[in-house]
Amino acid sequence: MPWTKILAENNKLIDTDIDGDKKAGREITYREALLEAQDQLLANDSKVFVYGEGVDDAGSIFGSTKGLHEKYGIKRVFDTPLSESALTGVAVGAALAGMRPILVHMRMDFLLLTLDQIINHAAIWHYSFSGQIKVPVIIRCIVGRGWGSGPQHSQSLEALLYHVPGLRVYMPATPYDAKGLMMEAVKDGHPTIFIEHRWLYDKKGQVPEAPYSVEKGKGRVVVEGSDVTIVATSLMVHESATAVKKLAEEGIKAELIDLRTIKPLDEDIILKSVAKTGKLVVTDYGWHTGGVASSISCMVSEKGFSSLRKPVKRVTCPDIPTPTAHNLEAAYYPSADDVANAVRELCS
Amino acid sequence: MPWTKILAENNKLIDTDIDGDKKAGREITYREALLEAQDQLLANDSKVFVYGEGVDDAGSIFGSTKGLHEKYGIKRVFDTPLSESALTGVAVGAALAGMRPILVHMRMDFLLLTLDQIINHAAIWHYSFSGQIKVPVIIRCIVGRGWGSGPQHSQSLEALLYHVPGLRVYMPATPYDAKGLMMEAVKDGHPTIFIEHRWLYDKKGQVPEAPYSVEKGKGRVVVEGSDVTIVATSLMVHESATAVKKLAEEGIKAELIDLRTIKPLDEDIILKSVAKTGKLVVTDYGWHTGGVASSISCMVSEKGFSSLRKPVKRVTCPDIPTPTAHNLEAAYYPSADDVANAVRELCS
Amino acid sequence: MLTKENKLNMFSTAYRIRRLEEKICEVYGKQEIKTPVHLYIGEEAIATGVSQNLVKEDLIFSTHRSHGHYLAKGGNLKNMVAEFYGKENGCAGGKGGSMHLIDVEAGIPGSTAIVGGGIPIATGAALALQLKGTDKVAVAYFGDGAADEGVLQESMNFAGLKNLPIIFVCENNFYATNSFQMKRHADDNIYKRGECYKVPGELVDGNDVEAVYHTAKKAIERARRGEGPSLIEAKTYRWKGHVGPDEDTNLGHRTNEELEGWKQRCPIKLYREKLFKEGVLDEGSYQNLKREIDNEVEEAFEFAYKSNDVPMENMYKHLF
Amino acid sequence: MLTKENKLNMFSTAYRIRRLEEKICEVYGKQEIKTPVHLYIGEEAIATGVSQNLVKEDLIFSTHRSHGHYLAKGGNLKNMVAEFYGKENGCAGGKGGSMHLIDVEAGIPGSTAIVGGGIPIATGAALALQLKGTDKVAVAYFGDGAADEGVLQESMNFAGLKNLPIIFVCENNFYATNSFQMKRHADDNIYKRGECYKVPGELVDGNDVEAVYHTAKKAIERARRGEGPSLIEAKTYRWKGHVGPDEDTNLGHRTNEELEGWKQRCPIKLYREKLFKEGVLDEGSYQNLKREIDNEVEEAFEFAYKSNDVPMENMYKHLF
Ligand SMILES: Cc1ncc(C[n+]2csc(CCOP(=O)(O)OP(=O)(O)O)c2C)c(N)n1
Ligand SMILES: Cc1ncc(C[n+]2csc(CCOP(=O)(O)OP(=O)(O)O)c2C)c(N)n1
Ligand SMILES: [Mg+2]
Ligand SMILES: [Mg+2]
Repeated sequence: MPWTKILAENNKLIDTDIDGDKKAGREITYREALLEAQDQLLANDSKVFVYGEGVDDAGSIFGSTKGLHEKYGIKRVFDTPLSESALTGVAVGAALAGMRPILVHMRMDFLLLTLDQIINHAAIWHYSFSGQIKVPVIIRCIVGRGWGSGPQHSQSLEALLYHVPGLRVYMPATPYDAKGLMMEAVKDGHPTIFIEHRWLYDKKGQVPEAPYSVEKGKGRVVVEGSDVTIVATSLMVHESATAVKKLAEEGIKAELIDLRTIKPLDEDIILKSVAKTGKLVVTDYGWHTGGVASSISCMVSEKGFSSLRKPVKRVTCPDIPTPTAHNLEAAYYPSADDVANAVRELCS
Repeated sequence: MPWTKILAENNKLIDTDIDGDKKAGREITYREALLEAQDQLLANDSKVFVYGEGVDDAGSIFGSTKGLHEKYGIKRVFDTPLSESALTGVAVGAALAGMRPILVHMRMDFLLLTLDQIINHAAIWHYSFSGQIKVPVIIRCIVGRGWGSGPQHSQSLEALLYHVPGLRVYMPATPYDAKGLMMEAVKDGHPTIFIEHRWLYDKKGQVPEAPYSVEKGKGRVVVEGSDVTIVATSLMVHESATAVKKLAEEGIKAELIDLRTIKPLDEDIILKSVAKTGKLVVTDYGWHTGGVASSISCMVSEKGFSSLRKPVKRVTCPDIPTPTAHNLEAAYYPSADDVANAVRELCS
Repeated sequence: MLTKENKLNMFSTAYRIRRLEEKICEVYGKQEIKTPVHLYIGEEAIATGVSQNLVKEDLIFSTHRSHGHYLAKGGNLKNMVAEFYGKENGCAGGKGGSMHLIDVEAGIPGSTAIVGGGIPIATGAALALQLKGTDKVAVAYFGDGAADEGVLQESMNFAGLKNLPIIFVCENNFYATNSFQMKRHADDNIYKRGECYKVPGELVDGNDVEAVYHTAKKAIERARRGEGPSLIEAKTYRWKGHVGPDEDTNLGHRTNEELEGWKQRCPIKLYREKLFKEGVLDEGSYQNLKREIDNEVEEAFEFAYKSNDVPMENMYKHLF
Repeated sequence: MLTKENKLNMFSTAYRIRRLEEKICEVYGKQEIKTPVHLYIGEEAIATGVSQNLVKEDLIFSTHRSHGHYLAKGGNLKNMVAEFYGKENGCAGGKGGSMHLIDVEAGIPGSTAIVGGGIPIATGAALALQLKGTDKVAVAYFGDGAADEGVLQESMNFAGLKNLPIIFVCENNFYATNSFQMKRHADDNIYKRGECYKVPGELVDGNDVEAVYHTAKKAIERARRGEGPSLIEAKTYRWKGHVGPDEDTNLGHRTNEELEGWKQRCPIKLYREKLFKEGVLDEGSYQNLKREIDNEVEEAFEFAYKSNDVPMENMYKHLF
């Protein structure tokens, strides 16, 4: 929920020139890109429907579903009871019966009510029935931050899903990817956890109007460099971009990779970069222990052992629940400075 | 549930001489050790109660709660509805009101219905309220295996909990630790996920009769060695012990570490061993990607970078849901051979 | 009105389920079926009566105790038995086992062994059927144990709110594993639990094939007409223990008398007697029908037995 | 019978809550309270009437909208306001914010912002109170939105089964965020939803302090006597938007007329008029009481404002 109209701290974080890789002659926000993707999917495929708490109200999921219920009717775009667990099962069942549901949660934390349906059901169905049936479910969820969101409205729980076979996990950092990966998820037809970050919603970028999809499992070199590799997702791509700029002024050429999707993971792009740089910083928004960063670090240590000249560094949230006091909250999140410091240590 | 009376494949797996580190002059099974721990806790602390589906029936959680309801009455040892989510909240609430509940699940997979209460509530409470109140909840859960248990009755989901600050995660491999860690969990007073393996229940070992506790966060060198370090938990300690024996015949001296608890994790014991051996195999029962093994591998690559002479190897389940056909199931699980092969590759 | 053909069809269905389960009991001791089996013996009237009202395009969602639901809905018998044996041509390709049966063609998009897990899934299927503008329905089968899970109320509320074409069928056999219903329920009234969500409920004798048929008929026709969901509680009893081929009256949670009382009310026996009385069946036609089904079941087991093991390379197939 | 003192105490409580919320509205624009605030204005009668029946050792569990519950139960006003400001001596040490209030001494072991999350927790607390053999009770406050969550039925079934000393208090303000109740509920009958779990329900005017008091009294006394759980649905209305100090009738989901209608039924105004009529309060004593409470609230804000920020080293404290 929009805690307050006054929240604006995010603007400085996303004030980077990071953008999608296509020039489209048109700039829209991340929010608008999400909206356009769903709009086009609804228009082009009668099997698609969008539902979740608040998709049709004035807030309309921070604007990302605005007007859809008016355009496509309340049968295809509808508000729901607060019954996250059942509604996830509803997505699975509707998918098994041939539909392509998009279920939306305002906060990723609420997924914790639904992991039985996601992990015990959606994730296993295709495999356990030997590929006879698909579960084309998309679950959108938004990671919150700031203004005392606190321990239950700010968790970035991608590590829990990253571990589970049978799921896709997408984490777009740009408007271009927000639209293209949403399209990809529907095309792909397997259960996809689509993780957005609240603070990216105002980010502008080039987005083609016509439908397109962004291939899953393909990261992107956002900034080329030769001294060190930085691997990031979502908001951390922007923090890292800021870090890369600062580092450049100091003469350090960092290569920045936006993974775009973590499951599937583009191992090649990471390994190739590390083969060149010999040093790696992985950053994500989850907790330090057992997070996606540690898993990527492990993968590189296994497959890129001979390339690594220094131990991999991780830049993550610390291993504590999110505190609410403003000063603690500010210190809690990994920042551009933290990324830059990690790089500096590696390059010293 | 006991799928069949005929399940006995496990016996060969646990036929190792791995045991607790104390001689007690008395051998009991893992099952009996669990039972004795709960029995003594119930006897000595009126705040303790034990509940869960089937704690009072003939099966009595594979015998691990047998007779307790008769001894302590059905107010303190009771069967429950199949309402896992609410009953986890009940544990949290009872704990906040001064009790020390032990909640039991026959299968770890069912925890997925309860992660909102575990992660959004139990785990954050002490921290978010600045330490004013504790949540002394123990959640026992059993990892199943074999006889077509399948994708929903065999998952070893410790990685999901390992990632979450505010939780303890214990994984005893021996009767000695089963009893001692249960005692430790109640003494400690913080939310603890107590993971047992179904196939360990018949394992015998030395267990003192008097109450004792095993310190959390302290691993144990089960077999000393100098060529390579093997880090394991739960049933994989026994598979690894079998591997260590075979390897010894081939002249490879492997050091085997039983972590006992993964959260807190005994980093020192691992790093010290790796400093000596320079090579590490980490094995766990979870899926390959993003599991506890990858997190430990990452930790060692960070903190023991200069000791590591070869890339860390992981021996885990593959990244697929558990298949049920007997041949696939047999191939699915990491075995002593897999551990031995990983070691051989490292030592070649 | 039920035609003679309808009645014979239902009797065959019920008997086929029974025969399948008996055959499992016969061979299970050989330990070649390496998967847990949750037998339906004693409860056959329910799936039989419900499914007689269904067409292929209606969708059912079942549980760990799914053999009866599967067969009654027209699931393939041979592939089902092959699945028990973990064979390549098992209905789930050998990857699901007895608790995960599927026959997409027959309107069985898979079952789940998580208690209550199938309830919202069936609800979602009903939503799909409604969105597609069909007159088809979804059926959620579940036990009295599943009635403990809050997802039932969430699903009923959603179904009531959206007026979904779904029938919630609770098979109340009084036990969840070994736990008696009244150790888990504050009151004995499952069928009433949907009322406050506009899901009208009916209690029916789950051992009476035609009673179930008629109760289900009302609910299913209502749903087809777009008048929304219903809840049926069918009281019945499973003869065997929770899992496996043994009776378990020695374990203490239920008595032999209780079991024997229910055996007197064997749904197959009751229906056979009724059909004999009505002249729909006589000794000769009954024996013929039995022989045919017995053979069918034998063949299915032979088929399964002779089928190939799942190729090892399938292990890594079908994840996506 | 309510004594004059009781009545004055309730009026003070309700007014104190109102004054607190108004003060938050006054200062929130300064952006110094950096935490979401879910205001209770319009709903004060409920916590007031319920808590008048409670003693310190009774336990309450609250939600994101917890200010009123907290104050009515005797939570420390100063520490609460300090928590809003994220200060060291906030009731949660600055780590919880407005949605996570605690006062262990006052019988408030913490609140949760996960909708429905507090319901089973309160149920567990009731179990503890029962196991300890006390006559104390637990109260679960929750909204009409939380009534959508299946954990409510799971908790009510468990409470009914175990005859727990718990009162489920549903504050039905008709909206969950911006979503109207009847867009989420198949029927308008929250108070009836416990009946099938032996949790008798009562509907009460949530804007009438004494009506709530009497309804709660019955339920709480029942629970103290060991006669089990109750469910109370109190219909009421929040004047402000879901979160923050603004009214939101411009957003389209509710009308200004609706809001104005409820403002006419302001619980504080109604109670003041009643007490004037009864002679319990007159203009002079009313003004004195107001002045006292206004000062108390002012002091709390000053206290909070002057308190120290949370020391940075606390960040890593209190995990275990
Ligand atoms: C969520 C969940 N909890 C527990 C179990 C273990 N379990 C499997 S079947 C069963 C009993 C189910 O009883 P019921 O729903 O009445 O079905 P029945 O077996 O009687 O047909 C239990 C507890 C499970 N599979 N899933
Ligand atoms: C499980 C969960 N789902 C969604 C939310 C987001 N959310 C916070 S408050 C709220 C509305 C709750 O409505 P209600 O229970 O009626 O309480 P009210 O705000 O009206 O007092 C929602 C949807 C949440 N916090 N938790
Ligand atoms: Mg049952
Ligand atoms: Mg509300």
